[in-house]
Amino acid sequence: MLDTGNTAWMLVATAFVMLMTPAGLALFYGGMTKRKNVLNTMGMSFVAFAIGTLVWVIAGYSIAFGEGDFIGTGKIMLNGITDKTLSGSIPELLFVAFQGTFAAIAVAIASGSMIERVKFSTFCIFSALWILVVYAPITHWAWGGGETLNFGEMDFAGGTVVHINAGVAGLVAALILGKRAKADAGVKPFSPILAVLGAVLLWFGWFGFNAGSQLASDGVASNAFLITNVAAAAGAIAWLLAENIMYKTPTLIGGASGAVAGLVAITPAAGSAGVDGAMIIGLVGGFVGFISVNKLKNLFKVDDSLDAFWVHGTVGIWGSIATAIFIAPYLMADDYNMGSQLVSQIQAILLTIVYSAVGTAIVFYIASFLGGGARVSEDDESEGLDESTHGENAINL
Amino acid sequence: MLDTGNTAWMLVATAFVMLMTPAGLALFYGGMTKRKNVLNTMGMSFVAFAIGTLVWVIAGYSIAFGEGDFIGTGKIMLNGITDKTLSGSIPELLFVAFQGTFAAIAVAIASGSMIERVKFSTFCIFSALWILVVYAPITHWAWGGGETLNFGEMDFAGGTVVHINAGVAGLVAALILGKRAKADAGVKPFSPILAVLGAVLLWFGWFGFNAGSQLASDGVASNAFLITNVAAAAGAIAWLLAENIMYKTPTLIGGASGAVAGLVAITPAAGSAGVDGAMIIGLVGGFVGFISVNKLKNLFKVDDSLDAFWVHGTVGIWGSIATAIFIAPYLMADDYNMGSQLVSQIQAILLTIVYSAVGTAIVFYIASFLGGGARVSEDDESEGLDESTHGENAINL
Amino acid sequence: MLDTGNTAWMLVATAFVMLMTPAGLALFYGGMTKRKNVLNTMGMSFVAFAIGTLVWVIAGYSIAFGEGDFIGTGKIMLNGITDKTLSGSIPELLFVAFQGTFAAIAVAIASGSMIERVKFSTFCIFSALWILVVYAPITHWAWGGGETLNFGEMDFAGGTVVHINAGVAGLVAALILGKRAKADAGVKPFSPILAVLGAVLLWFGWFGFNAGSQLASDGVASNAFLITNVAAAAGAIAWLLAENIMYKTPTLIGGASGAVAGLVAITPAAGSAGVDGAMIIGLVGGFVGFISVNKLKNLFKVDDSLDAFWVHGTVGIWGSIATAIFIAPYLMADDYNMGSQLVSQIQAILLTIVYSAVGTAIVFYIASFLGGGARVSEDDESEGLDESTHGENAINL
Amino acid sequence: MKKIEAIIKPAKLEAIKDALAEAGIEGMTVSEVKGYGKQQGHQEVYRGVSYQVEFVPKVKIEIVVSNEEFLKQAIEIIKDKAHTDKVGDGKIFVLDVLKTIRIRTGEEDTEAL
Amino acid sequence: MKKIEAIIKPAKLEAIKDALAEAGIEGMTVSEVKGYGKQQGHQEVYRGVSYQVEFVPKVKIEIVVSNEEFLKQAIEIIKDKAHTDKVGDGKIFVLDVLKTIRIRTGEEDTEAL
Amino acid sequence: MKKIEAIIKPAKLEAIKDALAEAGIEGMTVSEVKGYGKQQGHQEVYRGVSYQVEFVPKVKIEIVVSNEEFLKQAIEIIKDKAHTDKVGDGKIFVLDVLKTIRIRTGEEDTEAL
Ligand SMILES: Nc1ncnc2c1ncn2[C@@H]1O[C@H](COP(=O)(O)OP(=O)(O)O)[C@@H](O)[C@H]1O
Ligand SMILES: Nc1ncnc2c1ncn2[C@@H]1O[C@H](COP(=O)(O)OP(=O)(O)O)[C@@H](O)[C@H]1O
Ligand SMILES: Nc1ncnc2c1ncn2[C@@H]1O[C@H](COP(=O)(O)OP(=O)(O)O)[C@@H](O)[C@H]1O
Repeated sequence: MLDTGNTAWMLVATAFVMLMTPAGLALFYGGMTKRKNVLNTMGMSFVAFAIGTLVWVIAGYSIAFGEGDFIGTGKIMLNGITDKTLSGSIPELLFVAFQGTFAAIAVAIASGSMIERVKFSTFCIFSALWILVVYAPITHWAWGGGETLNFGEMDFAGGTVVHINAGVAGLVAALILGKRAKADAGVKPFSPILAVLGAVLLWFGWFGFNAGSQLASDGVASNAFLITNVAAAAGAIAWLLAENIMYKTPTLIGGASGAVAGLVAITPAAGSAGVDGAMIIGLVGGFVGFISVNKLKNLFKVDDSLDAFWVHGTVGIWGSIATAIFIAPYLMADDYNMGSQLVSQIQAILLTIVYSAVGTAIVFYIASFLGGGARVSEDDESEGLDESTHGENAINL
Repeated sequence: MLDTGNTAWMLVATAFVMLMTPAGLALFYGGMTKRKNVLNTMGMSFVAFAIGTLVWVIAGYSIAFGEGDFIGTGKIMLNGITDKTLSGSIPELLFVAFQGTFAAIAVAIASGSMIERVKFSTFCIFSALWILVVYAPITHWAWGGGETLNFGEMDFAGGTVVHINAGVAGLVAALILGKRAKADAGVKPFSPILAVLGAVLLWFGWFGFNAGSQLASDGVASNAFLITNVAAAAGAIAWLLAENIMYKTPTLIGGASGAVAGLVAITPAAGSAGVDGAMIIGLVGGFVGFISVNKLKNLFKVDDSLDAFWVHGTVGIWGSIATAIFIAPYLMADDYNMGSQLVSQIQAILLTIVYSAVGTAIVFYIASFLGGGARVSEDDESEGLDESTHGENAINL
Repeated sequence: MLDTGNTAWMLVATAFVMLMTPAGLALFYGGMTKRKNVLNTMGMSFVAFAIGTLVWVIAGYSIAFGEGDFIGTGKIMLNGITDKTLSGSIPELLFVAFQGTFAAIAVAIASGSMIERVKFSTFCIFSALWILVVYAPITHWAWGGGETLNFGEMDFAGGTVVHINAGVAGLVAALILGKRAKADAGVKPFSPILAVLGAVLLWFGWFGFNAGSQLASDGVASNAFLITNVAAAAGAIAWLLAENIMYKTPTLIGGASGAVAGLVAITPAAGSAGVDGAMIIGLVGGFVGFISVNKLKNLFKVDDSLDAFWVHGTVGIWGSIATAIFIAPYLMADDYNMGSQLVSQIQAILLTIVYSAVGTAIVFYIASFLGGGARVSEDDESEGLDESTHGENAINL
Repeated sequence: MKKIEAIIKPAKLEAIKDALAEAGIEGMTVSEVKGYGKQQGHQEVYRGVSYQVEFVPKVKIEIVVSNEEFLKQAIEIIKDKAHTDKVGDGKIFVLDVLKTIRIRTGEEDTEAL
Repeated sequence: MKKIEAIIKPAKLEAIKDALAEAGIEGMTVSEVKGYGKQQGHQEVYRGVSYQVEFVPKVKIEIVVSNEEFLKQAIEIIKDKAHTDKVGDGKIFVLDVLKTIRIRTGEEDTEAL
Repeated sequence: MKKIEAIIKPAKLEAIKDALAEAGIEGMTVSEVKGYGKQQGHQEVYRGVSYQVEFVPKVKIEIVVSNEEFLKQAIEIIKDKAHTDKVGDGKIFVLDVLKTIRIRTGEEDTEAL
């Protein structure tokens, strides 16, 4: 039976998650980009949301949540769903909308690895294909009724499905794309103001992401809400402390990145951890993110421009493993076995990494072909994509 | 009986719609203005919300939702309403707040036609009068119990009441005001960043606007939520594609404008269309907006600075007509007759256009008289209204 | 019994209040700061929220809402609370999260008095200590079960607990810190755009703050929502009018400050005033704020940089007194006695002022000692804290 | 060759540019500067504290001309168009230029202008 | 001593700076300017209204050199690196400098450079 | 008439302006520039990538004076106030000015200053 309270919460949670992509991520990424590429970077998040929304209702939802083992079918264009169809205690149409915002943000996260050089048209095509070919199947296995490829992993709100998946996709795309012309020259980020505001909107929206994944306004959702907040705070503090120790300058972009890292880390555990677990998950999450971005990254030669992999990927892996370790007593199943759960988590992580890597590569090549190339011309890159692709200027003083 | 779930949703929906005016519209308009008029433009949305809020509880609500055929009466200063009075399953005080945000955004939309020249004091007076004289009566006829001037039109969330009405008001005010000194010289918009952020906040708030208009958290609200999102996405894509074809540069301001156009188009249909209808309504909506702004507008000599009419007016008309055409089977009345419904829609559109045009003209002349003129001096206009009216500067580097 | 509607509303209300600190206040304060200190100012609100969140769940909540007369105990690390524990009709974990956002914003408000010179590390330590030593006890007396120091005052959403408290704390800290090097030279605020956006996000979040304090989605919450909106609007109009009369330039920062003043004023009265009372409380609140900032302040020699005391303190006092005077008939107890209530209000105000002043002074000295000094060096102050503390630049053009 | 450096009120730039272009002087370089001079800036009040804004936004126009004829013409046009009779109208300075090169073609001096 | 004022396309700044540094010319001052000239700006369309953007973003480089040798070298480098053959490449102006002082040390003229 | 062009550290502007005003030199034009020189900028780390910021923010002051007396005084003041003894204090250049006109009145040369 429809519950108006649960439905009220899910209407809002969906709106919150929506805000994360064309506002939260757009500003977070846009603020960290070079001035001449701010709009293009924001535009990718914006258009990822628009395209994702359409692709999702057309076919993505059917693949992810239709009937079937390896792939779902039967709900193309939401076939058969009316305003009276329920998913648990909320309308299925609302569940469709909620899940659609997850698909959109996943591809938008990956855009962070490709900025300042990828062709806008190619990225648009990539977004549509990636959701259908990579995101929807992985979702189907984790949440949508797939059996063979479901390993019993705990992934409450998308640590594996969204974050590891998107991080890997970004890395692979960046690898295929190649480096930016002056990748090693460093960047003055356009404006930490925008980056912080974006991160805060992500934090805000993440309440919908994590507590919304309970699909009800109850005690578990409240627990998820609280520990999401705690982990974000812990992640921010950890990153700031690490910066302070290593560089003597705690930065705002660092604090913002740390909060995002804490949020990524807690995502799979949002339905099971307690406040003490969340604190550890968040602190370590912030620290893993910091080390990934400041040290690990430099061991590789991939120009993952805004570190989609080095935040969402590595921290996502930490979060997924930590989920099996830090469980609140009051949320732990009586027959819980940490050892076997850890195996499940690792199986799901590996499946996601492999499938996402292969799928993304294929999809990216197809998109490049259809979009007339992967990269903009050297001249356009040096002029900046705001002017060369959009004919616009971030700010006209 | 009060339903806590519905009330929870409506509290939030009201807050969402509130955000649309002093944040969403303020940034959307402010970002598209010349640098020297950014604050004045934002200030008009801000003050429209403040004044609208006060005027609404003092007398607007009584005119719109009081008893009476042509005009409502009896609820001046919310006379007789207590915390226990209900409107359906939610407190009437909440319904008052919700509807008040609609009045405020309507006049703020119209401000977009007048920017860069209208006197701030005159606009303030105009806002108050317009809500009482133009907005409240039209609302009364459509939603408030007026009988003679209600044609049985379908206007779920204000396609006619808010958007066509505001678009026409803007056009008429612009006509009376006259052109800006350098209207044809083109403008460098201050910052597409702000315009996009504003549009995204509008999109976000529109979930409250459209799904909130159901006044309950149920299946119809969920349907409204989903199709609002779909139409916005479709509008954005349509505008970007049109720009790409016509100018080779898909712009961020274009994407933002397209989303707004899609949202305007779906507004009256949010309670009745399905996801396929929403896609068509949104796509065509984006396209109608694009053509209006890029072609139709130039056939007229009115300096509708930010195209309030060319987005809210023309697209609003499309949306209102489309509402009668695209109805989800599961939401269609058994005895639905498209022909007669189309006639109702057109009657309501015409009534709104005529009443709004005449009422706005009268009110605008009165406001100009009381405010000491319609326009700022030529010098002030050329110096910019931020400095000359407010003594402030959008950004001090 | 858990009510899903109430829980839905409180999940959202908590998210709303969260947004107020690292987004609303960060932008409001950041936009009014000198360009070279924007990020540091924003950073203080950001980090206050992160630290506040952690400190709250570790010990703050226990002190504020544990058992005990002068101080609460027994809930360190939320000891004993599970997802099934309720606070009225909502999960206690949600109540913890909701109240935690109040603690964080209180110390963030006080940061406004210290900007452009306080050491970042010192402020971080101060935040943690202040919440434990000053904020949590005051909360315990007002809301948490303290008896001896509860005078029966009406403080629905924190007029005394949050605003007077934070205002006094800011003033005392500013006094100890001393003036900025060029305090009298005036400042060009970095960007009124940010200040307005911040104020609007505060306004938006304040719906959660005030209507959320009912802990239910009912008629009283709806009343609180509506009158919060009315008082904010009235405060904005009052400040703009006063500016217009005194300086001939109604500014956006004035409008924004007026809205905040209106919101501060209505906070303690949100559960009891009617729409007419709210209008008076808001108008006078805006006017008191204006006079405090533009006249009273100059009688003192304390460099309260962003007027935390002159808005939250003085207007908070007005609001607290007004709460006893303007009560809606439908919310007034049958045996209500205004005289004795006024005495209660004044007792609570005085207790808060004295305790906050003394506690803040002690805590600030300790924090300065631990943080290695209260102020940054003169050179760092003149270079700007963005560069000297964070190595970042607000905007790289 | 001579170089004109004119400090003017920002609002006058467009009129000057148009008038110069009409007179056949079609090259110039413009930058935003802040001026300090007899025009004493203005008093501002911000949050109850009043203070003096001493630097006034100005625009600097640089024009290199090849002969006295153009020099005189350009000066006349600037004097005419930038003039408002109010303090702060600005100044015109004339400097000597030893050499001019057009990067695109390598042309020098008069041909380069 | 001579002063070079070169107006160039912004994208060329880095290449010029690197080449000059290599040649031992290690001091310069750079500012953002807007240029008006043969390069006619471009047509833009904004919300259906098309208009001419007449001022083009340019960068101005100022270099003071102590002798003819450096002057020639610097000019050659700028000509070489700023060159794209498209209209709007910019101009080089040379002016005379009477005196140079290094503030830090009080050194004058050649030693100050 | 001579023109002083001084490149200084931004933080020193106010002290210089005040001291000049005291000495009766009340006209100047100021602009924001970026300097490249012995002061090698600084190393920055951003998201784990370290890089060299080579251009340092500076302020350029332009002052035209009518006689040697003022010239000397102005130079002394700038040297005195802009001095920190650390690399990057900046430079003072002196150029010749052929003519000065006050736009408001049409006055020329010495009277125009
Ligand atoms: N001696 C000077 N050297 C350089 N620039 C000057 C000088 N005197 C004035 N200026 C510039 O000219 C502008 C106008 O000068 P000002 O004295 O205010 O008015 P007016 O030119 O009408 O007497 C100043 O803002 C400044 O930019
Ligand atoms: N006479 C001039 N005085 C000062 N600056 C000039 C002059 N002519 C051109 N410039 C500058 O040089 C730039 C390039 O000149 P332009 O005529 O567009 O192209 P080109 O140098 O290729 O002929 C202009 O944008 C302007 O900044
Ligand atoms: N040859 C030059 N031509 C023009 N500007 C110069 C020159 N040399 C230095 N400058 C300017 O002077 C500033 C300071 O010079 P720098 O060499 O860094 O330190 P210092 O003057 O203490 O030796 C530079 O940032 C630059 O703006």
